Amino acid sequence: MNSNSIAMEMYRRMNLIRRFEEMAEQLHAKGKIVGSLHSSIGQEGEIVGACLALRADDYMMGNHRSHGHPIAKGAKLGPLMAELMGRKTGVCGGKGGSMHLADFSVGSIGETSIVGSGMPVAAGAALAAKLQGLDRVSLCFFGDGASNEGTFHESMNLAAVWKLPVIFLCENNLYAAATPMLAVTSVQDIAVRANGYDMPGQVVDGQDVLAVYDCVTAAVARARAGEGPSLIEAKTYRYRDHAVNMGELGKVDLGGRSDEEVAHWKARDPIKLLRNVLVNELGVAEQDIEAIEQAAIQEVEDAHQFAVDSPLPSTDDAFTDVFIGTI
Amino acid sequence: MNSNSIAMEMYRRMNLIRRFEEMAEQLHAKGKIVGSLHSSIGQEGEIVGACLALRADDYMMGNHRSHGHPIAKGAKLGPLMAELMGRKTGVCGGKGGSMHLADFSVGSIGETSIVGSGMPVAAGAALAAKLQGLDRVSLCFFGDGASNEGTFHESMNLAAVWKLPVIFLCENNLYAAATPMLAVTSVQDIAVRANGYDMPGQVVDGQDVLAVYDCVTAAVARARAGEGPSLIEAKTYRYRDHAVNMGELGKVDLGGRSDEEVAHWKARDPIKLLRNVLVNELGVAEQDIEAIEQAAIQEVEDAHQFAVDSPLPSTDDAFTDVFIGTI
Amino acid sequence: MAKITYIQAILAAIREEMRRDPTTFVMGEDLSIWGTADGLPEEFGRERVRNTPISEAGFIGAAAGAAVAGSRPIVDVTISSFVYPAMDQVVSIIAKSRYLYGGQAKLPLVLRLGLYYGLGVAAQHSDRPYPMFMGVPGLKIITPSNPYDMKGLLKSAIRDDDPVMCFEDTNLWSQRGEVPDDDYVIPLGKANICREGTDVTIVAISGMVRHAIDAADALAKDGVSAEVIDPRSLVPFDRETLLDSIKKTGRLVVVDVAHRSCSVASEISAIVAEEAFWDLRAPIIRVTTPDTHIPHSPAIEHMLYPDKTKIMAAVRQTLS
Amino acid sequence: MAKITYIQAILAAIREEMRRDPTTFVMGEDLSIWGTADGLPEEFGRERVRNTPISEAGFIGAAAGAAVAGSRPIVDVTISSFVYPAMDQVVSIIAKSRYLYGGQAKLPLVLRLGLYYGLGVAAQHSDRPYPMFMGVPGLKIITPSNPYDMKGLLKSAIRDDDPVMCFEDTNLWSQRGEVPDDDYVIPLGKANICREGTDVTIVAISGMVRHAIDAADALAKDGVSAEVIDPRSLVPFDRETLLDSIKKTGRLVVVDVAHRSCSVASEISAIVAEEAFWDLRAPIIRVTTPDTHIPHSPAIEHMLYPDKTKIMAAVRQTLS
Ligand SMILES: Cc1ncc(C[n+]2csc(CCOP(=O)(O)OP(=O)(O)O)c2C)c(N)n1
Ligand SMILES: Cc1ncc(C[n+]2csc(CCOP(=O)(O)OP(=O)(O)O)c2C)c(N)n1
Ligand SMILES: [Mg+2]
Ligand SMILES: [Mg+2]
Repeated sequence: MNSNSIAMEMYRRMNLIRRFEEMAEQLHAKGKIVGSLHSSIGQEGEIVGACLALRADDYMMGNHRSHGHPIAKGAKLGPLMAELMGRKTGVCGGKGGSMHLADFSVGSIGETSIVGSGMPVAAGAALAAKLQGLDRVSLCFFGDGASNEGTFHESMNLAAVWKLPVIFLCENNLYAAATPMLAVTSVQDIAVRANGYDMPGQVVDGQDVLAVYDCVTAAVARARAGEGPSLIEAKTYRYRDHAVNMGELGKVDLGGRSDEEVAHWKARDPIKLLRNVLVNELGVAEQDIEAIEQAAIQEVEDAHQFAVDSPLPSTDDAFTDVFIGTI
Repeated sequence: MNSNSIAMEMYRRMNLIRRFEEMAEQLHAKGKIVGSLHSSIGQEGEIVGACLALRADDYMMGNHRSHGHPIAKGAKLGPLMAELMGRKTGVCGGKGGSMHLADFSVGSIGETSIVGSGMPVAAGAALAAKLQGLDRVSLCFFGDGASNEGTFHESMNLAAVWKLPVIFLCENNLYAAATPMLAVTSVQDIAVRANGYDMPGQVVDGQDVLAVYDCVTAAVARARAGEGPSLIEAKTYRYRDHAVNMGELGKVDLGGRSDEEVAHWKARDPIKLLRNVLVNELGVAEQDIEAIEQAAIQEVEDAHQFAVDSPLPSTDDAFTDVFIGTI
Repeated sequence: MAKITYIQAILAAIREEMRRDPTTFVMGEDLSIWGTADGLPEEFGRERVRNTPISEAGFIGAAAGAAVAGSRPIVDVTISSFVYPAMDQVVSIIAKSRYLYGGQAKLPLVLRLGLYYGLGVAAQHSDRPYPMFMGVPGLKIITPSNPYDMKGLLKSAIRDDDPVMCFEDTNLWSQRGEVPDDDYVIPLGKANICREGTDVTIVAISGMVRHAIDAADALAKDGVSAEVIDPRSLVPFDRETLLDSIKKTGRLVVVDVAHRSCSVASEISAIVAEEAFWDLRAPIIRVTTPDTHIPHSPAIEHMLYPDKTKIMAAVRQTLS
Repeated sequence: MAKITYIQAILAAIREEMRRDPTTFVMGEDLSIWGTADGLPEEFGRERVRNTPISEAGFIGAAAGAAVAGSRPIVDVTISSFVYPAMDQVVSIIAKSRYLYGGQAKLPLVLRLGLYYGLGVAAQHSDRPYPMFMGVPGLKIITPSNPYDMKGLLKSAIRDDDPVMCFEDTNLWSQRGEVPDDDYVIPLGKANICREGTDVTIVAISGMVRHAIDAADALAKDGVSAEVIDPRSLVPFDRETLLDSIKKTGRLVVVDVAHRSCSVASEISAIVAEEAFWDLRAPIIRVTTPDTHIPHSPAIEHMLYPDKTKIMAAVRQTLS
């Protein structure tokens, strides 16, 4: 792909994510999706920039806020939406739901809703690639809040001493649920912590999908060349509450999120920023851009229809997949 | 205390520890002490230097290799030896044994044999001091191996964001059981990791009791003044195997400990180094030094006798202290 | 006396005990979210109401250390599934310290853990892990099943000088009940006979108690007299009330929303099969969640849990 | 066929399976210490025999990730007490991943955990925590009680495509037994009837099996015919062999070195009280470690565990 077509693909995936998330919100409001729902709206830049730096056979781990991530990795939308709606055709058969999407067919090998718990797993997938002599890499998303979990430390150290091909991507959206990052985190930049593992650490503008792409591409190259892991901190923002049903923009524990702060970030919307680049720098025609936008709406609508038309799981399904066979 | 009398007290406690450990080894070899036994011989400098920087009412947490630490904090030897020998008069009634000495009367509030698990506890004791408006500090010993546990990270961050009066003292004896530190640790100096918590981090020569004392004294002053925690890494060495019954000097996994390495460290024995200072720099008379040495031998012998003369716990004792009353 | 919710009962217990004892303090993640800390920062200040990093082992271990050093932490673990990252601090430190140090240490702390099942949040958030802690000596465990018990048991737990785990069934959050405004405590280790009966004993834990009562009410219409017992605390466990009831009824159904294997239901069954065998007139039936994980899909989640119908069927089985 | 020790049986199983399948690899702390990795680095290289940092959550979680990505990790957790810092990775990740992802993930990994009791190492090192894992769906659990079973079960576990926890009783380390040099496997879920009998069934787990056999031998001299069953795997559990035996004997003693509450003994008792009640002719007696911690002092440690004398007394109780 040339850089033009990569940028177009980025734009397409970012739009898909935004529309997918909006649809999910609506369905949750109508009671068609049950359980918690953590929107990634606002974070599409870092999600897509990072995932597009991977090959299809590379691994990717998400967390509780990762609807967008399998989409960025190339997953079909229908089974994802069906999963949110608890259908048998869901990508996880309706068993995982919103916080546990995975589409192994595109290297999306899991999302875990226990904060920080995906980091050792991602390191382990990288270890397997290394042991199997494959040049695959593993990309692990985690939040600013997760950077205070012990698993962060253990995974970083393990990856460093074993030179594992893993990229730890911190989605620093400044808050962990109702808690501002700086109220509970002893450093300004989480990337600084890379020093404690003799690992490269870098801050990147998470709203600039192209910058994220470049930064992750370099880390992936390092990893594939056997030079070991990297820590990348993408500064980003979630537009929505921590999760649905938790009050406007979350009930932030130490004073709320200010209107100025929200406005500041919305002015740097990752989709808008890329659109500007497409139009002004890459000379893409407005109608080509609109075509992508329209197609995204349609694709999400189709995904919704797929989910709606799909059957629910049956009683027996509750008992399979605990083990491989029944025991 | 003037610096002369502090140095004499250091010498006294270091001798007590060395002799106590030697006695414990002998008793274990004779089957009079049962269970594992991790000797702190060689590490007396950092142990005594750190503990003497504390007040009697400050808190101190040790780990599996902490016979010396309560002694350095001022505990009586008899109940410690009785504890190793599983007697009812043991400082923990014979229930804790070698890896879990504690003497609350001198601020020795525990030793835990699960690697890294004492760090949050020490932070919590510091938190209690802060909440109670006391100016006590908390000193936490842990090994180089423990610095790769998640609890290290969580405790460091928690202490930093809450500015807790705690001193984390890493006893870097270059090995964790059979594993050389650098084989499993991604940094040369563990003190570097302090940067990831915006905390002062410092390396000190653990064989130089006076250097350790000065370094910890400064950290204690900081902590008492409400300026928060510190990380201090004392470079030291254990002369013995990781634990008894594990082969000469431990069966080191990646090639053993070289004779040169052992000789290098033994040449810098902390007790010898301080003895030189006492004689050559502080002008202490040889006979005063010998008096301390002789007294230490006697005190340990008395402790042994106390333990031998003590009763074993009774059946009922196995069932108390699970809860405060019986339930 | 007012009708307040289960959540409000939690808050009331904490507030009253924080007023009573200045050594108490609260900590946990995102305390503002759940409604169990409303007004506390304003009344007691941010020092005593502490928002933590997402570091469960760190702050639960810190609670242990603070307790050892004379404070009385009340820790909001929020969802019980989040206790696993701190498991070592709970099992190796909190449960064992007093014993290891021969009684020198006292650990007056409370861990509050929500049972967050039935909400479509899938296997990683829906745990009911209290049985695994019942197998660890040194931990007291309470499982309040209504607002009145919640306030009285939680107040006892906060005053207790031993560590107490309080498992809170979040399905009861909005349940209302009469709760005295003033100070009262319910002692740990005293079961509640929710309903007397003579034909069969139904022991139910936590959120299962209301289903057991519903089942008993329905059975009464068919002429079956069921006694419903809520142990209220699992450790200490009120063996006497249980065995007395079996002596009377000769039949036992145990209702526990935990997974079946090594559940509290299994434990209670084993106690009775050992100590009251000669009183038994029928098999002991456990009504539990089967040994499968909790799926997200609401279409297949709810059927997994014990409910009135399953309890009634179990009772009938003991009578047939 | 040679007489080898329990430890050697572990090493033999690992070596044979590592030769058989190049996707297997071993990791853990200080692998060289215990004798269960002797010669492995030389034969298979340091890539496949990996010494880890002291980061249990890190490397046990990494095992999960490696398994998901097609490798077959064999993890030496060494002493079972060290699993607690990794509890979340075991419960939330290893046990649940396959289910959460609707069967997309396969987690062929083995966790080896030593039961290190009876050695004077006190409460933090002497755990026997298998019951808490039996209550977590998604984990297979084996408890080999002799060298022959160890090799056969561990080989099965390594070949199994589901996660398996292998609890190894370190009190059996130096026990010798006949073990075939060649390849054999013992299927998970098949109990071993160690000794046939007609008067009473004794079910014993892991290191308790030999005490049960000793007790049965002694009882035989008094004319009591005891059947001794070793379940060999707790998950899957061989219910059929158990229930068949109860049908014959009508009496049950369960011997489990875990703490009493919510133990495997409790579970087995509950199964029988539920499914074989009408076959029972006496109370079900559990011989377990009481709900206290394990003290260091050898003077008071050993009396806490089940032994031949206690088992004999329990059997007599069922016969009286
Ligand atoms: C171990 C654990 N503790 C607490 C929670 C509850 N929780 C869910 S998301 C969240 C905040 C996570 O913050 P961050 O890592 O910054 O990710 P973000 O939600 O901001 O994307 C918390 C505390 C959890 N799921 N797991
Ligand atoms: C959680 C845990 N994992 C493993 C062990 C086994 N173990 C005991 S001591 C030790 C090495 C500790 O090394 P270090 O922290 O450097 O302390 P040192 O023994 O060198 O003083 C290990 C691995 C343990 N006790 N706890
Ligand atoms: Mg965040
Ligand atoms: Mg060390």
